[in-house]
Amino acid sequence: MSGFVGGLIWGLAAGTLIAIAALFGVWWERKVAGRIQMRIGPQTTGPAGILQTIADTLKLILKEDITPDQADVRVFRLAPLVVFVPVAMSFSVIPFAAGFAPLDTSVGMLFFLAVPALSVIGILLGGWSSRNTYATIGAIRAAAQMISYELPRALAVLSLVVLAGSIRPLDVMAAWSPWWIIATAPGFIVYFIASIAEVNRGPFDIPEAESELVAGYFADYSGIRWSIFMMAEYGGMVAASLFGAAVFLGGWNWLPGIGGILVFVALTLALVTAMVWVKWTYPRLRADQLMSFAWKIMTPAAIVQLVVVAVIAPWL
Amino acid sequence: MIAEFSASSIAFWLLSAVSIGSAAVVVFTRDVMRLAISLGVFFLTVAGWYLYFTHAFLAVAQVFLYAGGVLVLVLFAIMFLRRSKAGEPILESRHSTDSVVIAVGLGFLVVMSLRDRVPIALPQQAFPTTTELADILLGPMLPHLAAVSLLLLVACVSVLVVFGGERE
Amino acid sequence: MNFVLVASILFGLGLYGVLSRRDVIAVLASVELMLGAATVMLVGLAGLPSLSSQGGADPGTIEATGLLLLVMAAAAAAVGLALLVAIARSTGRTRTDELTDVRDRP
Amino acid sequence: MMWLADNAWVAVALPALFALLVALVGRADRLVAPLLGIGSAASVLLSGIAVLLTVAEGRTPAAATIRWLPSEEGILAIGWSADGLVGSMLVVVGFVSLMVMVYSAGYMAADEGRVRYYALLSLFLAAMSLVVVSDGLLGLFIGWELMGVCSYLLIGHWTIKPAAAAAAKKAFLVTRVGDVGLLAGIVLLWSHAGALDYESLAAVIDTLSPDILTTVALLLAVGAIGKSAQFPLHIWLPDAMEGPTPVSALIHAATMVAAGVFLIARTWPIYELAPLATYVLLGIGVATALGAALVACVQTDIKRVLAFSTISQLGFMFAALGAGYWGVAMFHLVTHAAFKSLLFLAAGSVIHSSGTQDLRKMGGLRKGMQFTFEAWTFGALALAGIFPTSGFFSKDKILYIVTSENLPAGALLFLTTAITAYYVARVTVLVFFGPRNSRKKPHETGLAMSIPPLILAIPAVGLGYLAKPSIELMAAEYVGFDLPVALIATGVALLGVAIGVFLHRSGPSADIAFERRLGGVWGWIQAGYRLDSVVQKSVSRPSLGLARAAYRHIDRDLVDRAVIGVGSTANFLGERLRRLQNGDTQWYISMGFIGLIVLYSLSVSWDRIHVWLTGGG
Repeated sequence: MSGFVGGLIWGLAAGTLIAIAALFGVWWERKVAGRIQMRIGPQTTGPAGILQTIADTLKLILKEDITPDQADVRVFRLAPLVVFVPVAMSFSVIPFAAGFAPLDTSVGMLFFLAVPALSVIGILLGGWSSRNTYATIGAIRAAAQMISYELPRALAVLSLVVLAGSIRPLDVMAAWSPWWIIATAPGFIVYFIASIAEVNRGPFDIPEAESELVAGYFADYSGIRWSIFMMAEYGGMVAASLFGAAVFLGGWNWLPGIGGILVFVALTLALVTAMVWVKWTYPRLRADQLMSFAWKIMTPAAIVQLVVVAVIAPWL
Repeated sequence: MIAEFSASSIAFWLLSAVSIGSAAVVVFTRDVMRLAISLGVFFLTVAGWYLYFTHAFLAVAQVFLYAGGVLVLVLFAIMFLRRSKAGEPILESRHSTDSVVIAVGLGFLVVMSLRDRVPIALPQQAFPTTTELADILLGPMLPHLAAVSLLLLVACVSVLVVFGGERE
Repeated sequence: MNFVLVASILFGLGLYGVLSRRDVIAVLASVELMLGAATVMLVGLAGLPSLSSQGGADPGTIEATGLLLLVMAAAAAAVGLALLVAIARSTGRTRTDELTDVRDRP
Repeated sequence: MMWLADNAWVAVALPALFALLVALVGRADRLVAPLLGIGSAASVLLSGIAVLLTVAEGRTPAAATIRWLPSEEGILAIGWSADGLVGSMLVVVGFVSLMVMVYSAGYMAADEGRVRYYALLSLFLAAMSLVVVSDGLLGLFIGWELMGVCSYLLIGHWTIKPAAAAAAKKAFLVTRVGDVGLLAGIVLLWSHAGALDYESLAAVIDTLSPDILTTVALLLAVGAIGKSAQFPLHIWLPDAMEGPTPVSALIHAATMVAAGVFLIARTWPIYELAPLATYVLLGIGVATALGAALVACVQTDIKRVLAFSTISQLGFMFAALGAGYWGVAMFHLVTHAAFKSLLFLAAGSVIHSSGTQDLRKMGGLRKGMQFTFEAWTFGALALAGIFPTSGFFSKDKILYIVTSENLPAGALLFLTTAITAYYVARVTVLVFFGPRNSRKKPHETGLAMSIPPLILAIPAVGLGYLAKPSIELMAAEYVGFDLPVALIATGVALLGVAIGVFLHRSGPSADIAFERRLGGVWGWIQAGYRLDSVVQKSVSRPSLGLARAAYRHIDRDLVDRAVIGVGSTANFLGERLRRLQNGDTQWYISMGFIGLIVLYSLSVSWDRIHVWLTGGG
């Protein structure tokens, strides 16, 4: 019991850490996006513009906290937290290093899948309480999308569970072998795409498409509350990358000691970069394309992956 | 009864307070959003109860299914039903004494029927591993699992059927 | 006091909500309360040594049973919500005192 | 021929087949139905002749039994057997029916229900043959009932006549009373003897107690009395004259009504051991003979005269049975069948010709109906018992045996003989002599209708000389010729004829004079001693009253009220309970949970409640 409370504290601590990670993520995205668009990106604030995000954050904190006149005030204020806290909590089960996860629970893999799902509620609450048609539609779209992509994502992760014979992330890491990369390659791709959809990033960002819905469910948010939404998005991106890099790609298993940690960070960074790359390269999907992609391609693929893994598991 | 002051008892009192509180809000609130949020809190406390009974897997499943699934559906339903009603989201109740009597009576019956059976303290239980769980679900309880799976499938199909009328 | 009382209170609250709420959504939410309370009661009681000579049911079995219960209840809730939305869409009524179609028309 | 004798069942099967054929193809041509009817009659006749010839050769025709219904008490079997008695009966039935069929070809030529008529006649023949050739009481009873049905249907042949319908119903119901007795006797016999065929019965009959035998004999006699129209169950026969006259000739004069006599003759071993039953038979026979003869004297309807005459003559037969000589009874049956069917057929011609059945409207028919008159005369002489016709011989034997058995009874029968001669003379004079009372010119009614009576006149006159061989053929005790009895009987009969001719020489005026002088007694006798109304008062009305009371008090007050009460109670409760169904789901749930709480509380505290209820016991 106390372990669980401790894990919660650890998770929240990790949450504060991911604020920093998010700061880095935003900067990194700007730089990568700039490169993709054949420009330099932020460069004036600090060396290579590294302080740009901090400046932005300061600006956002200092901006007026606008609450729409019609809004359901309490729900409106609660919503960003409901989105952010689960994302922060999901960090707590990630195996950061050999034998160490902030919250070492026997159901960690499921925890990582289940807890971020709570964000949907926050998104719905936020979109609804804004009393704004765009926001509401965005919220509903986001919820539908997230629920739909949760399924292939969970199935993809389950193939790892099947291979390791445990839901404890550290057990999975211990059982990990390089062959898994080949065996679970399709599952990893499914996981990667679904993770992008989970955090509503392009090309799956139709819920918050500026050109259609202004900004979707957080159209009416501003200042610090808006930045919490953004933090949740970047946090989710980083968390998914960390988790994927760890359990799918082996993380620190490649090298012992500190070297392994470095490999883990490098893999995570690569995944984050890949996400940024995808976002700035591919056009946005329509809502119906998005759904049919989830249900007609991703889910079957994940199921096939799961079956294949179940069959070949004894030899791995 | 004097409860031991321990982490376990703190968790118990906290869970009791939060779950009863959120349930009361669900039952008495006039605000539909508050109802939804309280329902979510209630679902989470149920997950907490499972943890309290050392069933972590159940707790995660509860979070996954209810907090992440059913609650979203409830919110969807609220949005569907309230779409036309632009005004204040107000829920009405017709609080009446007979409902109170029935509810209290039934609760009392439950408590009275169990009062001799339940010890005060919970025994420390072994922490079941997921392998064990899988063994049970795919072993002795396989028929149950199959039945529930079938039920789930039927539920899915019936939901699709019910919503199928939407297409014009 | 123990969890039996808490679960009973939760169940009673849910029942009261089912009986007194006028909005079908709220009624359904109250039903969820009852379901949750019942499952908590079940899982809690199953682990008690007094229920069997072997000192409580096997934790794995409890968890498996509870899981199946959860799934079933969730499926029921999904169907219920779908029905509710369909009824509301076809009749435009969402209040229990409006939905009296089971009565024969005089 | 021998094959026919050994397979007596053909006498049943062929008429039945012909009945079916008539029903199926009878409409094809006008001649089909009569020809098929004649065929069925001929088959019965041929069967009978074959049997008689075989018996005369001293051989017993083959019999067979078919196991029908095996039961715990034994096997109900049905089969056929043939002997002299059976053969004689078949010959009588076949011959008379042949004549009737031929006669019907003329009589029913224009009738719309011809096909039905012939089909039923053929079916009746099959039933009668079944009664005759059956080797036991079971088959006999089946045929017996079938005859009853055919009789019922044929009496009511003219369905549009209310009187015919009523008569048919009456015949059916009254004979049913007798049939119940017969069935009871059969069941009693079965339960004690364990067999129903005559052969087995004859073997075990000595082992039965006399009381049982007497009871059985009396019950069988009830059946015979009902079928043979003996007092007091005779009341249906006069009414049965509503049917077509050939039917009256065949069924209600010659064959079916004689079945009672045949039944007793067939089961004679039982009566030999039941003297009480024979006394009853004698008493009933004498009473019926005398009473019916008296009634016949005052009837104005020619067919009713003949009907009461038939009853009276059947009384003679029963008296013979009661005296213990069944062969004599059977012989009178044979002769009676000949002359009575003759009389009926002749009467049919008369009715056909004059268009009425009322004696007072006839008269002077001798001219123009010579053949019919001659045939009638032979029949009338036979009925009156004038030497040398067959009736003289058969009646003479009956008079002799009854007189020697019981003098008063014999005296009464002598009186009856006189009365018989009187009414025969009366009818003959009224119909054929005297002034013509109807405007219709009398005429002969065609070959088909005038030949059969003439043919029947041959046996009616000549059978008397075959008394000894025929009775011996039946293996019964022969009674010789007794000169004193014959002389007295002839004298008495001639006296009766003389009185009849003298009184009625000038037409129906004598009746009127009698009626005036005798007043109420005349009407009383004419109405058959008002037995109908007695029955009406003693049986029908109480039954109806009982039924009405049952309907009023049991059906309406008890059953109906209970049923309606259940309905209205349900209605009342439903009306109250309906209010519970207000469509409010939450209300329903509340009710359900209240029920749960109550039941649970009861179950928890049941022990305490039990203690409280039983006072701590």
